Amino acid sequence: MAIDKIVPGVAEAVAGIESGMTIMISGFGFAGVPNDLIHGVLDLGVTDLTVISNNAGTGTEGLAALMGSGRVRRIICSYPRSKGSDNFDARYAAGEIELELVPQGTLSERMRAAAAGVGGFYSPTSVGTDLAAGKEVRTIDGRDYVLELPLRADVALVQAQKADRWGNLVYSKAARNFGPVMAMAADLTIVQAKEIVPLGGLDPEAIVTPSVFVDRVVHIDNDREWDI
Amino acid sequence: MAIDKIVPGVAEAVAGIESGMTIMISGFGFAGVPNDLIHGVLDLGVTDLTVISNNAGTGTEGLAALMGSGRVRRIICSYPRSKGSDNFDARYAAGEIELELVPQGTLSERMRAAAAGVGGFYSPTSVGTDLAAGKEVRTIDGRDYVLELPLRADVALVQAQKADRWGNLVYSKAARNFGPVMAMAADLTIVQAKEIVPLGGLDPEAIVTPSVFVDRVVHIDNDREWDI
Amino acid sequence: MSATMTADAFTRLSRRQLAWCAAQAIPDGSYVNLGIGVPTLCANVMPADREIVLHSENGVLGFGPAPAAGEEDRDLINASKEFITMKPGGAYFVHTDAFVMIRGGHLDLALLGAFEVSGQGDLANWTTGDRRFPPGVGGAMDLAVGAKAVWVLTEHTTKKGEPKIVDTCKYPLTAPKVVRKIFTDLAEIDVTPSGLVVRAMVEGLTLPALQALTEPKLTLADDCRVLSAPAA
Amino acid sequence: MSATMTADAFTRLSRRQLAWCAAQAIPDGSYVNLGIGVPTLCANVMPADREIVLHSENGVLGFGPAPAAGEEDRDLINASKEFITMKPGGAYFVHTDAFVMIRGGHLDLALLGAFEVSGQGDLANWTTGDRRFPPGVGGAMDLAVGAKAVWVLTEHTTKKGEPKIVDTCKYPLTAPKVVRKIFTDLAEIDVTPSGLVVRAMVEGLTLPALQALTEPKLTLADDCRVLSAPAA
Repeated sequence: MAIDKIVPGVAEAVAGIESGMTIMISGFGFAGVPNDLIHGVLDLGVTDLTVISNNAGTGTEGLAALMGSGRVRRIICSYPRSKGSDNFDARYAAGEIELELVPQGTLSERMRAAAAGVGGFYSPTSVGTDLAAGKEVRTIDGRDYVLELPLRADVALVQAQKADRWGNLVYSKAARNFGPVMAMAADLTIVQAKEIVPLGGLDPEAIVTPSVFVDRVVHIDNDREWDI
Repeated sequence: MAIDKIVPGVAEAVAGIESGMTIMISGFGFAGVPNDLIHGVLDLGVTDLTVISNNAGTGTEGLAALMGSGRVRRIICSYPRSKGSDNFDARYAAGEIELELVPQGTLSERMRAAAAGVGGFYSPTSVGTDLAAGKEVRTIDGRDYVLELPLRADVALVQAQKADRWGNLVYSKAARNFGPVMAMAADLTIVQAKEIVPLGGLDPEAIVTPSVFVDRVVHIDNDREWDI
Repeated sequence: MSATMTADAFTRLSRRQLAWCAAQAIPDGSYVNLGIGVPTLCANVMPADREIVLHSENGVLGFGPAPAAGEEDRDLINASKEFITMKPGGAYFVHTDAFVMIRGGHLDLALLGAFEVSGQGDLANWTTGDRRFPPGVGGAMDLAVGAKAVWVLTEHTTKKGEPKIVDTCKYPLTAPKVVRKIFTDLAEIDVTPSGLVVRAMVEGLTLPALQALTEPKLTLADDCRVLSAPAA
Repeated sequence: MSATMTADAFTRLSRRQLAWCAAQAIPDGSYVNLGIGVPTLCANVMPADREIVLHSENGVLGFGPAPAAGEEDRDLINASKEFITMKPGGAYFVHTDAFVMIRGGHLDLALLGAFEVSGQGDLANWTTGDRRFPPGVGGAMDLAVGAKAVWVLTEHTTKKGEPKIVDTCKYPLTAPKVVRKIFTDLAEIDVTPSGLVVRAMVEGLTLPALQALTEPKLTLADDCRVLSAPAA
């Protein structure tokens, strides 16, 4: 029997996502955001979500729609505020959303730790700042570090350029960003890919996310211009 | 002025390597070993070296020649003994070489920690075994881990398939192995590449080692069959 | 009762047959690491009607059997440094990522060799402690703690006929309590919370005869099968 | 003495001119991260006779200036989410590797914006502490501790005319003691163990006038230059 991770539509892709879950969402600014999957999650009606993403969305759709929906209890990110992040800004000002601000490198390194089975790591970033408050500080070889813990998720929503039926992925330019590390760090990795290629259609030297990290792939080839 | 990391020959590539240095050498078994650079180091006559490599060499040339030379004080590796590792085996039996045996995943993860500025990390590997002797054990989220420290080197010798003048690299199949992580973890990264391509000749989506990690590249296109 | 006394009543599997038996037990769609030794032989005897994705710690996923003579590529080898081939859908990656897959719990199964396995699933396969020979741990400790399940593939006894399945490992451990299943040249044995359960034995072998070659107490599964494989 | 008193004697650089001055000071062959704000403008005004490799924390190395109108690619942006182009020799990689480069000390230089810089090189650029606005740290803390050198590019004073170069930062720190050089719309200033040294000032500006806009004591370099840039 053949391995086939391709599902027919967004509904099948996001099936099983439940209220209370922690969801990683790929993207940096407007590049690489899995907008169709995000709206699939909104359509599910689940609430009390924790979202892990670099930004908090701009405009009215995608991540911003999720932030404005009242379904997100908490966001873990490095840079929530941008021109157009009104949905998040309003929820934050009203005290309706919890923010865990994490330095950007720490954010992806914590994801990688979860992906790699690492129990924690000592980071030089944020030492001596408010973001190190309450964290263990340790001097190693003459330099101070803070202890950072793994950041995992129940689900990762990832946008990719091409995928095959095993779930091998390649990305497009700077839209790669957090996709590969989020794909590794979640229990269930769901991908929207602009193109599906036959098995063997991706160069094995150039595959960025090997299939072992991917659970479901949905083909989304529309070129809708999202308000993000 | 143009960035040009390409040097004319092996002698220029290994210039400046000194006695007492720690040297990473890429390769797994006979795949991806920078044999020409190793012999360049032998020709330098430097001694008291610490070598970090997955294996300890087989046959009479390359890593095995280095092991047999008496110039290596210490080797840090995961799997020194193989069919044909006579040079190492003899030095080891005679107590003439110090061995630090490191689990293979810990070996590359420690290199990556050095490359990433991580001060240390908690690993699940080797807990409850002799290889964890003397190491800090810590329980995080109900699981036991040992503290592992970064592994850096003064020099990395790396074999690659293609390079450009900035030092961008791609590899060939399983000859990739430790090359990319060693290239990141050493102060001076020296590469022998089978092919030099013009700048822009490598697909930016498929570059494995971005140029920032590479210091020198030498073109070695001979197809000599090494006794390794 | 000694090994010699029962030697005529049954035939041990060859290494290739042992690998075949283990390979047939791997669920369809699994991601599986093949360790050094007997496990790497499995790549040559995988069931044709399943897609099983093979992983090697030197940075290869989705590899196939050994190449035909003359088709070897020196850049394409497995963890045992044997030549392999690549299947469509396979990928190459840096060694570090190979171990993200291993330690991070992304592989369904690791097949490993063993010097000794205990009745509790303790594994010893990296050193005999003999100072005359360098030890070699390779990826064994990472695989033992990182894969979702660990099966051991090994001869049932040492060359001297002594049990390799023991009450307590006398060699230094690779990892405690990790082995779930043992394939030997005589039997398929599950390591369960209530002890070792024999799921299959080679034709002609009896439980007492197998027990004589095994230290921990064995229990016969109700549906114990005959362990057999095509002639190599 | 106030900012207003000296306002007629000199002309402040535009943001683009400020970026130009900093860009001309980058050594040939450097690997340089351009932070959010004024620093990202540098990509458009790099010296044509040098090869300088630009890094962006979203996984891009070797990028070039903004594209011509109509040539924008929504998958190709910098840390400020502005459109960029790619140069031959550039590479894309996962975000994690972008930060291996940053934290691991592989970048020669990071150009960062600032709310405040202290005379000791303390940097504050991630939050004003005002609870009405969400803070945003981005990659600033990683860059501040990871790059081999940090230069700050900022207006010399706030919109209200208050010094941004201060004795002690009142905003929460991004990192202590990391800034080596400050480019403002008025001057180029080195942060040295013996204090702030003015390397260049805009035409018509005097040290007393600059000091009036700066909290820590300034010293004039013996070879202090005129800071000037082509009209934007």
